[in-house]
Amino acid sequence: MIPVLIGVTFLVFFIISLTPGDPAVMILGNGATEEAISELREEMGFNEPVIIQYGNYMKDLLTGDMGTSYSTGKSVGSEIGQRFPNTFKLTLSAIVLSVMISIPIGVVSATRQYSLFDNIGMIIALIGISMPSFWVGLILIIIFALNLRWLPSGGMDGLKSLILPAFTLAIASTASITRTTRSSMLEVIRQDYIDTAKAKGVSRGVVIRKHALKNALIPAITVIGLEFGVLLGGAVLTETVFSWPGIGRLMVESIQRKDTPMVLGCIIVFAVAFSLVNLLIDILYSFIDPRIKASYN
Amino acid sequence: MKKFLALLLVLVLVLGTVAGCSSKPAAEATDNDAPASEGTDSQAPAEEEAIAKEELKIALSTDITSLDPQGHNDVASERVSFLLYNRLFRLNTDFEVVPDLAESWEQPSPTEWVIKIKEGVMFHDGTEMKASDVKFSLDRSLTMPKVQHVLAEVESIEVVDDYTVKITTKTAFAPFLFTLVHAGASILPQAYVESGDEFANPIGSGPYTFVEWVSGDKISVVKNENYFDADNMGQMPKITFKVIPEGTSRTIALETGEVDVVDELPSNDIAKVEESPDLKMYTSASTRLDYYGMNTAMAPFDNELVRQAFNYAIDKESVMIVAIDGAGVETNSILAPSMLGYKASDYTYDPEKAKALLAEAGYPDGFEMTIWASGDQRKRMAEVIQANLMDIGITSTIEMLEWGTYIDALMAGEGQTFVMGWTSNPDPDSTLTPLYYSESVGGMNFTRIEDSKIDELILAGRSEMDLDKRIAIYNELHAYTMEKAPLVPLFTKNNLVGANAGLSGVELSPQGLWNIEKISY
Amino acid sequence: MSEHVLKISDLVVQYHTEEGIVEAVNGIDIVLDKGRTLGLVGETGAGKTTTARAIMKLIQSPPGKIIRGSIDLNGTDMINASEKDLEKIRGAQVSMIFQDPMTALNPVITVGDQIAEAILIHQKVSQSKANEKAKEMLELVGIPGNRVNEYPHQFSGGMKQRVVIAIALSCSPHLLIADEPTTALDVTIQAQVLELMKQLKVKFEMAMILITHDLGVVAEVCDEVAIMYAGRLVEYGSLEEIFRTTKHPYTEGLFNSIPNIDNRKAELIPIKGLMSDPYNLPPGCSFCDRCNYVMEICKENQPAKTYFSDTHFVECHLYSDNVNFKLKG
Amino acid sequence: MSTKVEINSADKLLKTKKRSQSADVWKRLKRSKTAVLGIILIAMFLGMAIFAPLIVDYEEDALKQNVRERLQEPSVEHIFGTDEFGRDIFARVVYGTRISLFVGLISVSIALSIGGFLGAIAGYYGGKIDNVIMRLLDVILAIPTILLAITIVAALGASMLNLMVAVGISNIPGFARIVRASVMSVKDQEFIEAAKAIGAKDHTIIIKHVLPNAMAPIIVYATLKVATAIMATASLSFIGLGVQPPTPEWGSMLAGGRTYIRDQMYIVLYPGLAIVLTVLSLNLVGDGLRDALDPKLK
Repeated sequence: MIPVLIGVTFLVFFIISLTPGDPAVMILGNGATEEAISELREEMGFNEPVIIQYGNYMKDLLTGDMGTSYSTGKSVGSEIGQRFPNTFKLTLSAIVLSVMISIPIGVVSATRQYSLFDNIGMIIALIGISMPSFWVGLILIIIFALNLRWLPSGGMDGLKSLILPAFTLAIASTASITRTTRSSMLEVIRQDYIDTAKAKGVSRGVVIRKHALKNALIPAITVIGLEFGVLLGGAVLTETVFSWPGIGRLMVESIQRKDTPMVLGCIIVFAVAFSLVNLLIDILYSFIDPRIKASYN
Repeated sequence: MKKFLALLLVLVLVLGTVAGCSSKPAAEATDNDAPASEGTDSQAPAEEEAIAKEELKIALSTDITSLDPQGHNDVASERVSFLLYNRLFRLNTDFEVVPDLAESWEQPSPTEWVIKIKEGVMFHDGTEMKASDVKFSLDRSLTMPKVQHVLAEVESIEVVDDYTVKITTKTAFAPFLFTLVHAGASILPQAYVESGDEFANPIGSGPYTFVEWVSGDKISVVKNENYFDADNMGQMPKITFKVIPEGTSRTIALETGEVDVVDELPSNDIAKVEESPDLKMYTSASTRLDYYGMNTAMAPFDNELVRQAFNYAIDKESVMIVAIDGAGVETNSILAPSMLGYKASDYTYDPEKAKALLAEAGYPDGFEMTIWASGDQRKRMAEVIQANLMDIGITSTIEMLEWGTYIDALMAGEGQTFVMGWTSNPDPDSTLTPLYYSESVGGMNFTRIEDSKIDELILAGRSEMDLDKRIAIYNELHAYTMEKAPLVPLFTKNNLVGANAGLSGVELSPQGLWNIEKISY
Repeated sequence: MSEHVLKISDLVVQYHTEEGIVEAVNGIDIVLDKGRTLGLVGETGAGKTTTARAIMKLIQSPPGKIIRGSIDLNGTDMINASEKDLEKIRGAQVSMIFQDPMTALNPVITVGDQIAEAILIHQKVSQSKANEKAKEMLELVGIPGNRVNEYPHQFSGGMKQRVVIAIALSCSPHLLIADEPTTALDVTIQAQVLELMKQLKVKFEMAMILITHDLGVVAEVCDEVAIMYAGRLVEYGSLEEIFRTTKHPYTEGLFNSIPNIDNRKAELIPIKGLMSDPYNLPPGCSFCDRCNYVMEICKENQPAKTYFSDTHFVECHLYSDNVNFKLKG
Repeated sequence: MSTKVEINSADKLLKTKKRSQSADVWKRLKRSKTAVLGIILIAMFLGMAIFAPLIVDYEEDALKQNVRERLQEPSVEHIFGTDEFGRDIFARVVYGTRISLFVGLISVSIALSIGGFLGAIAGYYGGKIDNVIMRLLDVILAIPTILLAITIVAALGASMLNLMVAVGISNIPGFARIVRASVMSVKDQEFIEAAKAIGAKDHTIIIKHVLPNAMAPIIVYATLKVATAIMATASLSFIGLGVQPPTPEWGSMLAGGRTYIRDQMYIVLYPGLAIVLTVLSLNLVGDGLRDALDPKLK
C-alpha cells in the first residue's frame, strides 16, 4: 500500500504541475508587484524542475506538513483536518445506508427471482445507477427542502441536514450493490451445497441466512469497497450541491482558485482513505472466506 | 415488458412533474393562497419571535479567505472583518468619509495628515488602542501582499503621541481618506499580532467579537458589549455567516427561514423574494463595473476604430439580461453613475455603425478572435458577446480560464479580449488609476492603454483638492477615454440582498450589505 | 421383510424452460423395500437425477414441475407434504449424496458444523453433543476426528465425498439416494468409497438408490436394477434378471458398450447416435431411432410394460406379441 | 442445477451444429425484453445523433441566441422550451446526444486501447511484466475514477479533448484488468498451444487468437463503461470542467440551467432525462449482453 501511495502522490503532483499559470500570482493576489512575485517564486522554488519540487513536497509531507494554501495562506493540513471528518461523516452514512438497503433487497430479489418484487426492485436499481447524483440532488432539494419544507436545503447542522446529501450520495451505490448481491446470491443458491443443506432438512430461511448469504457476501463486499471510491468521487458533486463543508467541495473550490497545494492535499487524502477502505475490505474477506484466511497465514 | 415500460414512465414522470410542477404552486402560493403559505412559512419565525431572536443568520456565497483584515481582498471576508475591526475612517450612508476610530484630523500640508484617535477604545482583549497600534497596523498593511496596493500612496507614518499619528503621502492625494476606509487599513492590536496566534482567535475593536470559523461552513461572532461607539452598538446578540455556494439553495434557505439575510441573492430569484410576504428585497446600485476589455497592444485592437466598432456592436441589454436577469443599469462609462465625474458617452447598440467602422478600419469582412472569460456569469456574458460579434461578421471562440490563471495571463497581457469586472470605492481615482494609468500596465490595466494625456489628467485629478475643479478634470478625462475606447462598459449590477421581512436596519452600500451590526429583529 | 421404504407410481416431472418443455421424468414406477439397493442406470440426461430430486422434493422450480404421480416415503406422501414436514423428513428418513463432492460442501462452514447441523435439526441434542456425534461420524467414514474444525478446501476430493456421506448418514436415514457418488473421483478412491457405502448400508440397514451409468458398480452393490432412458424406465428387474436375461435393446446396448472383463478381446459396440432431443421426443418409443431392432410400430406409439416375472418388466414392442423374443446378444 | 445443465448441454450438442455462437447470443439477447428495450433506446439516440441536422438546424436553433425569447415554457415551437439565452432546448438536447455519445465512445476507446494493450501484455506474458504493469495500474486505481478525471482536466484545462483524455485515462485500469483476466483464461487453451506449436508470433497469437476469444467480457464491460463515461462527462461539465460553450453538452446544460431549476424546471429536466435514458439504455444492453454471453448468471 505504501508504494502505491507514493506512486499516487507523484502521479497527482505531476498532473497538477502541468497546470498553466503562475502560483506566485495566486498567492500574492491581483494587487501584488512584479518584484514581490518573482521574489516569492524564487523563495517557494517554483523555478525548480518538477521532480525537485516533488522531492521537497514529499519531505514536508513525511513530517506531516502538506504545505500552505495559496489562496488563504492557511495550513493545508489543518484545513483538510477540519473538513475531512465532514466528508467522512457523509460518505460513511451513505455507505451504511446503501448496505442496509441493498443487501436485504438483493437477497429477497434473488430468492424470489422474476417475482414482481424482483422486477420492480431491479428496474429501480437500474434507474438508480443511471441518474446523475447532482441532478437528483437538485430535484430532491426542490421537493423536500422547498416544497415540502421537511429538510434543510443544505449546510451542515444536525442530523436533518445529513439526510438529503447522504441519500443522494447513496442512490447509485445502493443500486449497484443491490444488483451484485442479487446476482451473486442467484449464483450461490444454484450451488450443490445449498441442495446438500436442503437435503439435510435445513429450513428455507436458515439455508438463505446461514448457507447462502455468507457466500454471496464475498463478491458483494468487493463491490462495497469499490463503491466507497465512487462515493468519495460523488462527494465532490454532492457536497457542492448541498453546500456540505467537506473536502470534496474544498477540492473543487481549490481547483477554481488554482490552489495547488490544497488540491494536491485533497486528492492525496482521498486516495489514502480509499486505499485504507480497500485494506479493510481485504481483512474483512479473511473473516468471511476461510480460503482467503488460509492464503493469509 | 409492459410492466417495465409502465414503471419506467411512471418513475420518469414522477421525478419530472413532482419537482417541475410543484415548484410553480410554491411560487404562486406566496401571492394567491397567501394565508396558506402564511400558515406554513411564518409559523417557525413566529414561534422564535416569542423567545426573541437571539441569532442573525446571513448566507454568504463563498467562504471567507482569512480573518486577518489585511490578509484578504474579497467581499465575503470584508463583511466579517468590518464587524471585528475598525478603521480610522468609515463611509456613512451618504457615502461621505466620517471618523471611526479617528477623533479629528487636519492637513498641515497637501501631503501631511495629522489624525487624532479616540481615547479609551478597547480591543476585545481589554487592552486600549494606542497610536502605536495605528502605526503598526498601517505599516503592516504596506507589507501584506493582498492589500499593499491600498495605501500605496503612503510615504510614512509616525506616532506623535499616544493618541496622534502623522501620515505623510508621496504626493498630494485628494482621495487619501477614502483609502483609509478599506478593510486593509483596519487597526489591529500590535501585541496580539506579534503574539503569533495567526488570527486563530482574532482580536479587534469592532462591535462584534470572534467565536468560531468552521471552514467552508460558518463563521460566528457575538456582540461586543463594551464597544466604544455607543451609537453604533451591535444589535443582535449573535451573528452567524453561513456559507451556501449554490444560489438557488441560498434563496431556499431564506424562504425556509434557515437564514435571515442573503447577501448576493441570485438575480433570477428577486421576484420570489418580492412576492413573499415574509421576505423583503433590498437593492442598491453598485460601484461595480462589468466591462468587455480589448488588449490595445494586440492587433487588431491596437486600432481605435475597431475598439469603437465594438462599443457599437455589443447589445448591452442582452448581456445584462442574461448575466444578471436585468438587475442592473446599462452603462456607457467606466464610472458608476453615483460617482464623481460620471458622464455618459454616446455609444449605442448599432451593429450597422459597427460594421461601417470595421470597414473603415480595414476589416470589411470581420476577422477571427478569442474572448476570454472566467466563472459562470462571465461565461454567459461572453456567450452573448460571441453572438453579437457574429452579427457583425466576426467569428470568435470563447476560452474559459480558471480565475487565477485568468488574472495572471491578463496581467501579462496575453488575452486578446476579455470579460472583466471592477469594484472600486466611490472615489473615481480608485477606478481610473488602476484601469487606465500607464504605470498600471502589468497590473490591473488589462487593456494596456498607455496614453500621456490620460496619465496627465489622472495625476491632475488626484492632486486637485477643489471638488468642482476635480469634477471638471474627470469629465474631460472621461470623455477622452471613452473616445479611446479601450473597453466596452457593459453594466453596473445592482447589489441584491434578500432578508426576512421581520428585520429592521438592513442597509446596502454600493458594495452591498453593510453596517450589519445595525440589523435587528 | 416386505415393507416398502419407497413407492413411486406414475411420476411425471417436466422442466418448463425458455427453449420449451422437457419431459425429464415420464411416468415411472419404483418400489423399494427396506435394506434393498436399487441401481438406477442410464446415460446423461435420462432423468435419473430428476427422479432422485423428485423423491427429496428438491426439484428446482421454476423451471421444474411435478405434473402427476405419487411418491410414498415410509408412508409420507412426499408430493403433498408441507415444507415443514419435508424439513423433518429430509436428512432424517431420506438423505442424498450429490454427484460432485467438490461443490457439495459449503466452503465457508467447517465440516464439523455441516455434519452437526443435520444432527441438531433432527435430534434433540445439545450443540456439544452434536459436535461429538459429528466427530464420530467423521471417524466412521475414515477421517481422523481432529479435523472437524477444518474447512472443505482443506480436504481432498475423496475425503470430501466421505464427509458428504457422513452428513447423509448422520441421522441414520431409512433411504439413501446416492447420485453418481463416485464418478467425480478417481478409480482407486471410487473403490474405497463404494466399499464404505456398502458397509454403512448394512450397518444402518437402510435402503439405497444408487444412480450411475456404470454397470460395473451396479453389479458390485445393487440388488435391483432400473434402466432409464429419456425419462422412462425401459427395463426393471433384479440384478441377475437384468444381467442374465437382458431384454431391452438399450440395456443390451449398455452392456455391449462396456469392456468385458471375462473376454478382453470382445470389441466394444457403442450405441449409435445420441439421445433424442428432449424438447421433442418422438411419439413412439423414444429409443426407436437408435434401436437395432426398430419396427414401424415403435415410431407410432409408446410400448406398454411386458412382465417376465413379478419383478422383471420391459417397455418394448419386441415383446408385446412375442414374450419369448430373443435379442441377438 | 445439474439436471438443467445436463439438458442444456445435451441440447447444445444438437443445436451448436445448426447455430453459430454469436447467433446463439443474439437469440438469447432478443429473448431479454429489457435488453431489447435498451437496444431500441440506443438505436433511437444514435439515430438522433447521426440525423441531428435533419431534425434541427444547429446554427439557427442550437446556437443562435434570442435573449428576448429566453426561459420560455415548453410550447409548440419550442417543445422543450428555451434556455437562458433563448436557445431551443430540444435542439440542444438533440445535438447533446452527439456530444455525449461521441465523448463516451472516444474516451472508452482510449481506455480500451491503452488498457487493453497493457492488459493483454500483462496477461499473456505474466510474471515480471505482469507485475510491473499491474502495480503501476494500482496507482491509478488508488484514486477514485471521477477524482482522477477532475484532476487531469483541472490541470490540462477544460476542453472536450482534455475531457475525453481524462475520462479515458482514469478508466484504463478497469479495462487492463478485464482484458488481462480474459487473456489469462484463454491463453493456456489447446488452440493457443497449437498456434504456438506452429511457431506463430506472439503478437499474432494475441491479436488473432487470444483477444477474439476473450472478447465477450470485454464487450460487456465496454458497453457499461460508455454509460459511466457519459455520466462522468456530465459530472465534470456540471462543475465547469467540461465541454466549452456554446457547444451543447447535457452536463453543462444542467450546470448552466441549475440557477433556473425552480421556475424553469424544464431547463434541467430534459437534459437530465436525456442522460438518464442514455445511460439506462446502455446499462440495459450491457446487462442483456452479459446474461446472453453467460446464461448461468441469470
